Amino acid sequence: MPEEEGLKQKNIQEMNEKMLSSIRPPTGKWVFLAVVLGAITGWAAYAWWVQLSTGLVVAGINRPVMWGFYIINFVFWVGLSHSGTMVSGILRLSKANWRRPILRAAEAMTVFAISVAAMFPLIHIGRTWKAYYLIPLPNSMGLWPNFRSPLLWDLTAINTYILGSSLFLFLGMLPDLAVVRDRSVGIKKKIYTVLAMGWRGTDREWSLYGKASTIMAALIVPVAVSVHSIVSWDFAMTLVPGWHSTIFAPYFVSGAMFSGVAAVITLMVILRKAFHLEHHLREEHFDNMGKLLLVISLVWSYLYFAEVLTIWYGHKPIEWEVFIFTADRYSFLLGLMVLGNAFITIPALCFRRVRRSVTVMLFISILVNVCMFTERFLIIVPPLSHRNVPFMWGNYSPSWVELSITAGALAGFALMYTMFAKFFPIVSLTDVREGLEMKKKLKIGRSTVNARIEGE
Amino acid sequence: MKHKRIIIISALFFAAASGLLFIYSFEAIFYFTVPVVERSPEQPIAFSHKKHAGKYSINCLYCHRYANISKVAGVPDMELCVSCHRFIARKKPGIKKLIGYWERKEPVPWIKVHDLPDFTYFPHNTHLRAGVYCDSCHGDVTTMDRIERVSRISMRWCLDCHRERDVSIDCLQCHF
Amino acid sequence: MNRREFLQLTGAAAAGGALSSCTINPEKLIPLLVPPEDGSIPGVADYYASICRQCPAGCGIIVRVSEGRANKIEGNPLHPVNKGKLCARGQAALQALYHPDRIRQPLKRTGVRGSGEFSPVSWEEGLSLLAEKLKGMKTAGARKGMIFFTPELQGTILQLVKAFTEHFNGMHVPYESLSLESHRKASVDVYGRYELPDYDIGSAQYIISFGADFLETFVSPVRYGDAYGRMRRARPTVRGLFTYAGPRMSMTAASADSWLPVKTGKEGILAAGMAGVILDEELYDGPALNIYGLNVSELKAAMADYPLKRVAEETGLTERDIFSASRDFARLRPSIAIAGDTVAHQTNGIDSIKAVHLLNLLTGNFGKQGGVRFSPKDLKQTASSYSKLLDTIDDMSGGSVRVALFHGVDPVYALPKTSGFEKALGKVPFIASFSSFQCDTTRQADLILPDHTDLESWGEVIPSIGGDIGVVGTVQPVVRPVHNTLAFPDALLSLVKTEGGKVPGISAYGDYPAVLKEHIRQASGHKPGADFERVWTKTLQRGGIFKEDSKPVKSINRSGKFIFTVPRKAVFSGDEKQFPFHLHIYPSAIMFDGRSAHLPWLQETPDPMTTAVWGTWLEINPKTAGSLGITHGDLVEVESPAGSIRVPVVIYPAIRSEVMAMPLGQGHRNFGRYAAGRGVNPLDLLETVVDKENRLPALGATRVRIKRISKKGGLITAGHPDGSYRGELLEI
Amino acid sequence: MSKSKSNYKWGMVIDLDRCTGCSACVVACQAENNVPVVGEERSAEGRMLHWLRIERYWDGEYPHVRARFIPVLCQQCDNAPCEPVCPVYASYQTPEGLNGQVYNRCVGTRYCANNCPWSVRVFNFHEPEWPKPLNDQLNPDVTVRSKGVMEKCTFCIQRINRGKMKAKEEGRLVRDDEIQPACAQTCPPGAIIFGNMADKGSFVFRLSRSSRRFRLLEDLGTEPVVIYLKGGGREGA
Repeated sequence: MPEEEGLKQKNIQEMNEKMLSSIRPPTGKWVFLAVVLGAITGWAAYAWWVQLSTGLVVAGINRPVMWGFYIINFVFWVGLSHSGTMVSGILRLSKANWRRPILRAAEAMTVFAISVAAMFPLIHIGRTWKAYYLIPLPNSMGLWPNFRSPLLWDLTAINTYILGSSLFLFLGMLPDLAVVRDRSVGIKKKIYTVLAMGWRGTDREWSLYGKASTIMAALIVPVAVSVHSIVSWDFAMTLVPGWHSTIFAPYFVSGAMFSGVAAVITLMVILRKAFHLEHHLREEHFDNMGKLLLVISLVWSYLYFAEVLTIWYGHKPIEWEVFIFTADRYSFLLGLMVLGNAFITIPALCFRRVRRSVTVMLFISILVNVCMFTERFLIIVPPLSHRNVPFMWGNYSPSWVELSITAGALAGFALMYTMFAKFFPIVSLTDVREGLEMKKKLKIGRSTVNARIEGE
Repeated sequence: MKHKRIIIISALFFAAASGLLFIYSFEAIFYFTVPVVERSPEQPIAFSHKKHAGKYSINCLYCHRYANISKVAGVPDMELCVSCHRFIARKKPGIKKLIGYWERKEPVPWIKVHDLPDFTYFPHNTHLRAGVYCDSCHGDVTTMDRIERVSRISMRWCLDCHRERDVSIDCLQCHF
Repeated sequence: MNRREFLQLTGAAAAGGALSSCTINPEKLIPLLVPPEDGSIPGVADYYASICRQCPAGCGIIVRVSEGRANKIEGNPLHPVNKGKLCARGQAALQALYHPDRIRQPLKRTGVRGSGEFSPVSWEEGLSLLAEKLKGMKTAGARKGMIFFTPELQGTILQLVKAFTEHFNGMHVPYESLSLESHRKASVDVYGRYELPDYDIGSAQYIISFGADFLETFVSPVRYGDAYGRMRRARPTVRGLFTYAGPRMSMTAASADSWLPVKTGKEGILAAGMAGVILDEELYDGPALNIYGLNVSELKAAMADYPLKRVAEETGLTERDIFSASRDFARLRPSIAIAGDTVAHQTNGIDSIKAVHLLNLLTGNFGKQGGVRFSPKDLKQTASSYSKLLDTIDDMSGGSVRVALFHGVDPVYALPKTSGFEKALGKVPFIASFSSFQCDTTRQADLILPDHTDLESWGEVIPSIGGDIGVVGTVQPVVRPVHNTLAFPDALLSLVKTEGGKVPGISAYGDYPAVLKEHIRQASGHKPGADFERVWTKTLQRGGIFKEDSKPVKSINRSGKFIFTVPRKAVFSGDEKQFPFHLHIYPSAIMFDGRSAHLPWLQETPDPMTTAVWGTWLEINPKTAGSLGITHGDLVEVESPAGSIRVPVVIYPAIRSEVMAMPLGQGHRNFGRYAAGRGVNPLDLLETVVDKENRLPALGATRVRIKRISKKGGLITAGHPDGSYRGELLEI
Repeated sequence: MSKSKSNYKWGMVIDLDRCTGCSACVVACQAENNVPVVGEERSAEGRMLHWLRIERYWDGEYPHVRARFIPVLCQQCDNAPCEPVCPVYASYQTPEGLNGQVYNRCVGTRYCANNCPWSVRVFNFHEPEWPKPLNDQLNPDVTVRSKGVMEKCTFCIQRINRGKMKAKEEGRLVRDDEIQPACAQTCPPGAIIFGNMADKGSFVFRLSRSSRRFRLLEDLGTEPVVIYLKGGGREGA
């Protein structure tokens, strides 16, 4: 028995070592990656500065297309932020054990994606330096913001989501931070000591931790749903033909989950490769995620079909005009979206072999997010281009500033992620080990049973 | 039990701190970019309202002659100053300076104390007619040697007065 | 003229507050030195009446002035021509005053001609330089040593210019690029009157316009616009009807109830055909014809070769359309037939205009309410003559002209390239311009003596129509001169004075404002004195002398008989086989003939029909465009026998398939930052004279062919090209 | 923002039978309201700032083609879609029935512009420019808008305020025809009529009862106060 115990200790040590491999001192490669990403982000910051100093004239927006790439990006990143909620929240609640290795990565993604998303309204508005007008603060003007505006709901929802998801991430990381604290020295130790908040790993702490995690998971899911519903209401509450639709809230939520889950799959592939987690992220994990993606893809396709069907059947002249315009001017993008989100993804994911192939899953997951970006473009730009007054119809194409900032958002996100992975345990030690413990066989009488009866 | 409390308190503290930081970063930008005009700047000529309006009881409208007929109160023209000071107190250094300006045909570059943003329409005549007299906003200038801003000219300050007197607080009344 | 000289800015009310006023530094309060002499109050706007000089219509304006700056031009409600209304061009005149590229002081050429290299000189130097050049003129004794180009002038300025040219032994050449010469000539033949007929559109019940764009550019658009509104809706029971005949649907035509797309150059035949129908159907006003000295049988005989069928064939219209238009015209009286620029600018223009006027005579609409009217007395004005202008060009290239002076005209721009004006000008040893802007002609000048703009100067304007003799509009300066410029008449007076000469009847009064005042005194019939001073102030306040009680002319006093003939065939430059399309050049509704192209407001005002801004375009019928493989916005090359230009295409559904239209107004090589190098000038495609017999300008007598060049024409339209066909989505 | 019932309810009638499309109103508006000129490049990008535009629609095919003009400006809806969406109350309903736009409050979300079915709201994509001395022309009664701010037709609020102030001084209500926005003042054929809809005797009110009346995009239910009168056609009485 002592031998076994020793072996176990050694295994755990090894495992900890492996799991925390990401926070070893930075290598040249890592520095190079960070510099490249930083440069792109810096370029985007310069582009933003150009926009701030000369005005939105440097962006492609015009009359009538007053919203463009910034709002597309905003919706896209809010959508991506559903990854963490989906994996940790929903899967935790549904007790899917295979979630464990990717949990932390997904939660971090949520925080960073929503932070990136929150930047876009600031970039988007004409007078960024007056953005504080939106915040309900007592001020020298004696004025409050307008609570009837969906944008204010948006502001509230996004802030709640940022706060909630950060807490969620932090809470889940506590035990791991304690592990890191115990393993580090010097100034680092001090910082991790503060961050770990005196976690000692007593039974009581674990029990509270478990309860808190479940409560947070249960709380974050409705917040996530509300966030994306509210984002959709930014559009649906208007009179713009093609936006004014009751289906928008569920449609956006499904779209957000769709891109969120796809992003998690992409992330799984990257993490698996980067941190050699082949042992923990196995084919069955991809299989499961594939099934999830399939279901959401079906839901999304159904909602899109319902939306288009209504427009076609109702045939209200201006709404039909918007659809025809979309299909005509943006036929390539529309085709791409429908193929990528439905006609390729759905049949492909029906096959077990596809779901279990890491390469194909990577391809599909990236395709889905490209198509979801396209979808947001098609939702926002064509209806604005062809609004009620035909004389004022117009066109939109992004400028270098908008493209730079879009690229910068992606790079900035990746940079934040890279930094995070360097300083925090990117694989949740706690959850993985909990999962391992649960998998152990216990001898009860003559029979051997699982430590905990749960589906994987 | 203790740890639980610590966790909760710390979490709340972090949340509150980050939220406030977010909010006050904007407020800070606002604070540092608003026009900062000195409340009582030194003028090119040490003109004393205390002497003119106080000691000699010259009516405000004698110099600020447009206040009751125009949106601007009007700075007195140089001729008006000189018309008296050609004879009065000629020896004083301030008056010498004034005469100097006059002889060079140069206007005195007074420094504005009460400065409203350009997007605010404030008609002096309407306020005078409604019985809001000079001292309501400019304070008791008869006691001021150097003119000083006594009221905080902010929108809420305007609104408070408008509400009190039950006049329109429609935005387009002043901003258009 | 020191009325507002003391007006200085009050810092307390700087014009146009900026929204982003993040000034850390305290603002200054700059007091006035002395109070404004005219009693104007800072912060309270003053209004000054004056006259718009953007086109010859002569509308009355009121200029709002705050703190010594003019900031809005409005119509003068007292002025009988425009009754308080004003068009886009008139309002934009304000930008000429404050234009950033105005000539700010006298300039002397330093580089080669046309290089635009000038150096500033003082007024004394500038004037003495010109005086020196003019000195020789008088002694030389040779005629036409000096030529003075101006627009059509009136009143005291005309007197002054005439006296000036006579004094220096020169010749005065008035020139309007949209010449009304043909109209005047036809008017003399038909009515025996040299001035332009005025149409009482407001009281008419039926109007037919033959290419007269009276709502946009023709003669007095604001007056007619006001009348049009009354014609449609001011009467409780009658809604006046309006038909337009012309190859292109102009903005005016768009307001018509029906449009007759008559072939180019056949408008006169249409009018004659309508007259024929009226004669055949006996719908004419017999007694009136007797008074006018017309004989029905003679008229019928003149129409013998033109039965309705032939008229329909030639004009490209259906017999039914012509018939119903004729019947409506004769029955819905009072009715008016108006001939416009499209008709006048054909080689058979005069004939066609006469044919149109015949319609007015047939229905007895002369001198009536709701008909054709004339002012009671001839106006003192010189009209331009194209033929005289062409002779001048010959003189110039012949080398006999030694000094050329320009004021208010830009013939280098406004004459066809083939006229050789620019080349001839090159042979003139000394060129001086009084222009406020570096227009294409002024760019060639050796000396520029910039005039005040209209809002800074004194003057008088007798409106081109609606001008019952009582109407004399007074132009007064509404602001102090913005730059170091000198009033043109004062410059002339001082030149004469330098010579030691005297202008009869003018020099006695000193400067020009005094001359004007004296002239107004005479026109008002007052004796000098305090009484007149009051009248003078009142006249300035009202913007002129308006006597509306004068009665219109009722009788025709032509010397000979009006012999009607069906208009002859129009002649075109270019062979029909080689050049299959007609080029239809029209004055732009926004830019007019190009004199307003330097004003940014107008450049950015969408053309009403095409919604195009900041450029020129070519209008093509969709079917023609389809057959040529041309789409909206394509760049095409338009080629005529005289030259070729490249221009973007606008698909225009309301134009005959064999006609292509282009607006005047753009294509200035200079003329300030907003106009220079923008668009093309369609005049480059024209021959100077198409028909050797009548030597009249003919904007519409050129044939062209076109070739597609590329997709990128650089066309900018305010309206979406597809959207503007989708009115049904709006349910208007 | 007070709920008190006002004596004024500003309204406009545009008679399409009189409108000739001459664009005098377009320039009048630009001159009165300090609307900047954006230049060729910006115009090509669709960033013109006209508060009032003349829309021209082609109808039919040659030779039976018609061109219809319709001046479109802010419809000052009673139930305006631009108002509730503004997060900072820069766009709001005044007691006199105008859709106010407070420039100094606007942060430039451009939400109102998206939600305006008439696309009459314009956005300052860049700082307006008036090369000197063109800036001397600016109307001192109207704020110059900086970059990043929405703007739109105000029915010439500066004239309305001036007129009301004058009437108040004289202790009466504003007379019919006393206040005229720049477009109505200049319109040569008199197609634009402005006035007080709350005064049942006003010209604008009587005209608005015409059988030819219609409102642009009326089916959206936003209750515009700009009322058009149908025009054209021999039959169109």
